Amino acid sequence: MKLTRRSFLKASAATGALAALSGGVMSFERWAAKAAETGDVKLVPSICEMCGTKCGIIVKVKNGRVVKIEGNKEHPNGKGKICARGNAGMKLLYDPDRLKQPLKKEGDKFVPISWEQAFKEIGEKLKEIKAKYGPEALVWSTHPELAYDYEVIFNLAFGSPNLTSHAPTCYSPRNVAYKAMYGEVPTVDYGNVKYYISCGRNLVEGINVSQVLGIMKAKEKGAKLIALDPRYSNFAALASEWVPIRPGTDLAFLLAMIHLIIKNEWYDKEFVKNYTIGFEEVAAEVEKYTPKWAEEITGIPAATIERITEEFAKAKPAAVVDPGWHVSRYMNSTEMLRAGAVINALMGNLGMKGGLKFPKYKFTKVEEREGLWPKLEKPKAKRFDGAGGEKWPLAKGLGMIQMLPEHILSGQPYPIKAYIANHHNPVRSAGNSEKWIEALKQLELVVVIDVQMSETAMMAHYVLPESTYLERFDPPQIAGNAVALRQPAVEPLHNTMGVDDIIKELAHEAGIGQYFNFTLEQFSDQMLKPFNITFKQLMEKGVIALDDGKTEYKVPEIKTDSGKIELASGAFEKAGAKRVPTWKPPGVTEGNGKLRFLHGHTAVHTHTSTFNNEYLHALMPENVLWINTRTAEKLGIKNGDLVEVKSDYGKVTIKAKVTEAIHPDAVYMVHGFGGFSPYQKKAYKKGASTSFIIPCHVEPVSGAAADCEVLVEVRKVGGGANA
Amino acid sequence: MPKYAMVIDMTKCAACQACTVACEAEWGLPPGEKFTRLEEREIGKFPNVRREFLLIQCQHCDKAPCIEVCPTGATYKREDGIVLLDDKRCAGCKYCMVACPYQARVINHEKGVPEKCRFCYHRVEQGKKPACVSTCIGEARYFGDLEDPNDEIHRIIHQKQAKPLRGDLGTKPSIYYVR
Amino acid sequence: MAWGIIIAIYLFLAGAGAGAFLIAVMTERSGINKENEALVKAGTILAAPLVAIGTLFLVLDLTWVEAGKFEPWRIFYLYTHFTSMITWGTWILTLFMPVSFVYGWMKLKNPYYTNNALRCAGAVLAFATSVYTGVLLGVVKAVPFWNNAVIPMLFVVSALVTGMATAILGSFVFGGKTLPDFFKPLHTWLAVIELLLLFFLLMIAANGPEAARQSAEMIISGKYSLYFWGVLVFLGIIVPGVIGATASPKAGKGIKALDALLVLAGGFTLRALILLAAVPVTLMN
Amino acid sequence: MEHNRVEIYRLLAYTLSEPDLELYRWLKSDGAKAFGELGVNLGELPGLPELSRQYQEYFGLYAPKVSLIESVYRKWSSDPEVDPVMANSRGFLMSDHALHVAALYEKAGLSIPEEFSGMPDHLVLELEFMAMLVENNHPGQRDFLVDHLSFIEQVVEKSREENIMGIYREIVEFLGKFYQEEKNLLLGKQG
Repeated sequence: MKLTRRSFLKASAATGALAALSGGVMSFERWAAKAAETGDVKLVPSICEMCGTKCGIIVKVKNGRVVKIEGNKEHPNGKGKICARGNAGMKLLYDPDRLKQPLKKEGDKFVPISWEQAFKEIGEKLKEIKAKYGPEALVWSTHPELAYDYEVIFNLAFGSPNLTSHAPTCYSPRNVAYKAMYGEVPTVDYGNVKYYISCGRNLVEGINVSQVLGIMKAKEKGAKLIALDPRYSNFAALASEWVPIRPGTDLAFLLAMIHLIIKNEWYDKEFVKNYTIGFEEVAAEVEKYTPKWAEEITGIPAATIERITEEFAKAKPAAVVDPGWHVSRYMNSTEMLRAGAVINALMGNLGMKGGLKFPKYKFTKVEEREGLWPKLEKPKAKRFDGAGGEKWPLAKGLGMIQMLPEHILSGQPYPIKAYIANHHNPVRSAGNSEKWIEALKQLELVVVIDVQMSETAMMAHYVLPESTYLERFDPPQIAGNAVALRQPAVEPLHNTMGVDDIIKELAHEAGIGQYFNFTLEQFSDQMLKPFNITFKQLMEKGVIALDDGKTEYKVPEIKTDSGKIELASGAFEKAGAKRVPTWKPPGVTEGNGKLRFLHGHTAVHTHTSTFNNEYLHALMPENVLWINTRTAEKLGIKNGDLVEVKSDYGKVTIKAKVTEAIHPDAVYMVHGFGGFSPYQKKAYKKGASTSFIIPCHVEPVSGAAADCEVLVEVRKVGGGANA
Repeated sequence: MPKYAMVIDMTKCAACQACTVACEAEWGLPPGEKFTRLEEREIGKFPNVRREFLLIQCQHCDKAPCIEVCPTGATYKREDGIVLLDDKRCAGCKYCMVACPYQARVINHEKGVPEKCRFCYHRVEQGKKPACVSTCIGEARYFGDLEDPNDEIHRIIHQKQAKPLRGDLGTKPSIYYVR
Repeated sequence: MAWGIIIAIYLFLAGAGAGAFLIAVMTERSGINKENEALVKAGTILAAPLVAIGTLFLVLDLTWVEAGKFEPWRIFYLYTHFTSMITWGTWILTLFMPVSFVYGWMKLKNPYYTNNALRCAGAVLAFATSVYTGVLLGVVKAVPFWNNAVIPMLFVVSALVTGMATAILGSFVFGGKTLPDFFKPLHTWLAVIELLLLFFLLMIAANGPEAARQSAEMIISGKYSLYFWGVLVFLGIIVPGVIGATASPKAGKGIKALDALLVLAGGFTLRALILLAAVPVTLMN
Repeated sequence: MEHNRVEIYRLLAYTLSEPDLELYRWLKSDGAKAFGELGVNLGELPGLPELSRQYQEYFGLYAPKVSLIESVYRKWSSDPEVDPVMANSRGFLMSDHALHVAALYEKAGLSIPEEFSGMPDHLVLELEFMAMLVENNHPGQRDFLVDHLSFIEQVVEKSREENIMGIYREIVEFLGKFYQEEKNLLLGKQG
């Protein structure tokens, strides 16, 4: 046989070294025993990225391999504890199906290409699009992580105003409300609250480990926890009281609370006088919002509202309405957040023990840092989605990514030709998957940066594989009273890169290389300079505390124009709302066989990203549709039946969970399931994806996705396992 | 000789399953095999409904039905109160699974024996807490030594009025519940 | 529940084998003759193989067998722990099998052979076997449906009925034609007692704790109701009971075989239902 | 079979690597002939795009029907310091077996090509390495066959389960047969 061919294993040094392989090395068992015994072990302090919370971890590495992940007690996030997802990190790192090298779409399939070729081709294309359509033809979306500053620099340098986060599908209403009224976004002093009201904030299914620890501590000390939720969530099970409110009406409940607090003078007069403006306007507005009025709307008895409000007010200042996280649910969500912000102000809880608090430390904004790159100019064009413009002044910086397909398809206000998604999967997380797919097909350039082949990546021309959080550096993090660093525990397993380097290389090929003539270390040192800490020091320690951790309870500086909490604010008037929070009904009304579609997190999965993780998949392989017993009975649905859930935008099939624990007018499912990327074998088509049901639309004040403003019809399509 | 006991405060349980996972990780259990399980029930009709959770695992009973019914003596109790199974002696008759009121045993299909929670005796011997206790993100679990009068477990049981699960069955469990 | 159909087969075969031996001994005591010698032969010789096959099913159900770990010596540990009913059962079965086999072998060679010691020992062990299959479940506090004295009694009665059916079917092989006179009243009485015991069992369960109520519900009106009312009560007890009470001892083989087969089907259904309807004690109360 | 064992290992390594134009041309002429000499009829060779598609679907880098990476078939680690749930897992990269293979390459002065980074225990590399051992008449052949190449049995089994068709079916079947012959050759003599 004569064979001409390549061979893969190449001699790196002198050949003929096979002789060096003695019996002891050749035998796997003997080698493994020796390696287990003599291997070098190191502990690398780093930061988890199985969700966005960024808890501290300690990664144990042996023989160049991660062998265990544990919590880092020194890190304020998690305080040494990690959740189920954090435990599952190794299964992501060593998953044989994750992205291994840059891919380019040719025809209907992806072929591996080199990084050089990928950068070069993408850079050329970006330059071409910029020359032809202007820099604003590029939209860049992201789930902002530690390297967000790099994305800011890239977009400003390129000249595109269209850097946009996942905010409108998450926290836009909260940020809009609190930034306008308080000057910045506060969080809760969970460990010390005495009376806590959650408007759908589900602390134990959307887990932030430190906050769970905090709320449990508070509960143990006797705090009263109230869960406003149409569904009896796991948090409701933990809470002192579940308020089974009609979906989308939390606003009415809160307005009635304000009415009662002002009427009965239960507010902190001193605080209101010294630290707020607009009290009189609020008082005038809420006069009509009686508990009786709220009862009609919310379905919660007036007496209950009165009792809760009185108990709540008595607990001030350690009485809090949680600003929340995923609040982009209804057309009135921003109003609801504003009402909550008013209540918090009336309790005088800002800066108090068990009240609201502002983050203690912050890095300076990247736009304000100087020296490492040329001055960054504001892009000339307006944003594609109008955020920050006349109609959406308050959505500035948050954007409306869910509307991207609409703008691509309409070509308004200008043509969009290129889209880059980093750590973001809007095809499944921003509603109406079908429309996203249709729109992305129109683009000349779609680039996705991710660790696995997401549904958005499936639509890309180029897929750039990011190293996992266990293989890369990121710029530093501030967590509570400490700074921390994500650093590689091991060398990248495959031909992947950190997102910082990906952006840097892209910039060089896209003709804006002069903005990225720095190393990550230089960049980080500049961020850390105000704290007198260096990147090198941080590498060594992983976490460095900035103070002794003791809290001084006092009202912080309020960074609004007036220097006070603005209970009434002209900013909202400019955005088309009233100066003070006011009643606005939700966007759609249940009835005539149409049910409200709700969705949310589970404690064991993150967004759309963890469903292929063997470990987490085994814990929860699919989702189910919660439907009230009475509703199910009317529809002839039994527990375990297969049902079709259909909205005006699409439909899915899923198993029904018939339960008393949900409002009869609503149905609910955990989001993130129903993946359709064949590259993710375990997750492929398991359960149902909410994204086929939810439309792409906007809440008028904050630009949020209002993703629970959708009605569905449910019908039985098949018998269940136990039928 | 210590006498180990655990308190599970269900009022602080986030139902997040971190304990289930940490336990699986600690013992390297095959997928699907769990030593701690989360039970759930619903009581009442909307809107007067309640959902309750209960974490169940081997209760390390002083009068363990599994030990009584085991025909081979493979299941035994250590002096420190931990109930263990000797894999090599187990004939796999599953009588223990049938007899355990807490349904705490699960079959390991690789080894062919019904396994269960071991109170992480290897960690306990090193002075550490069992994996489920250290991992609990709500700090709902406590572990201690009943023989040691200074152990906080006494205070916790007393203060929280923790009680064994189905004490009426006479099994004298070593896990106390706050519910 | 950890025990299912395989264990039901084990309990059923052990019961039928032991019952067949008891019936054969009773027949022998009533006076052995040309008419009934086939039945005595069949009843004694079938006992050991049936119990052995039943035990084989038990072994098949052992999890380490399922896991493919061939370590047969582990079976010997089964003899060692006397707080367990299984240890007692293992001893009883171990002794019953050779005793009944030897006695059956002798009877096969000469139906008029007799040995008082062997017969008494066999009868005691056969009775112990039938009781054991019930006590095994009866002592389990974790399953309120089982945890009573009715189950052992029910299993003894069922063992006798199925043993009788086994002996009848077996006797046909050895050329038997007629049945002893006492079979007719015994058959009827056993059917009546079995129905009464079933009634007691379900009454106790239906008025017992939550778990027992669920078990009773499953059997009376739930997912097993068709098997209970149709297969066990009607086809397995009432129909053969009526046949047994009305058919002449000299009736044709066909009708007797049908009677016996229905009884066996009922006997197996009884074991299976009791195992499948087991619900462990409620914990969330 | 009195064929050159080294050549067969190389032949298999080559044909189980990702097909490109060079491999395709070779398969069409010399490759088919070489297999023919070994008594294997590869059958109709589809066009290169189709062959690539088949390769990706069967053995590719992402969610293939049959993985050619040894680690995927092995228990991840027996090192007591490894997180037990990971240690006992199967289906992940960089198991103890991969580390061992990587160590062997390193000691032998061989470098792992970029396209195989994160998977030094890919069948293609292991077959090539075995060819070198055989070529040098290295005493470690037996260990390597038993400790590592034994996963070929699972590859063959999985390929049958997944109903792999066309030329790859023929190649895998031959791979399985050849492995058994090698096993007999290297182990049989002792037994």
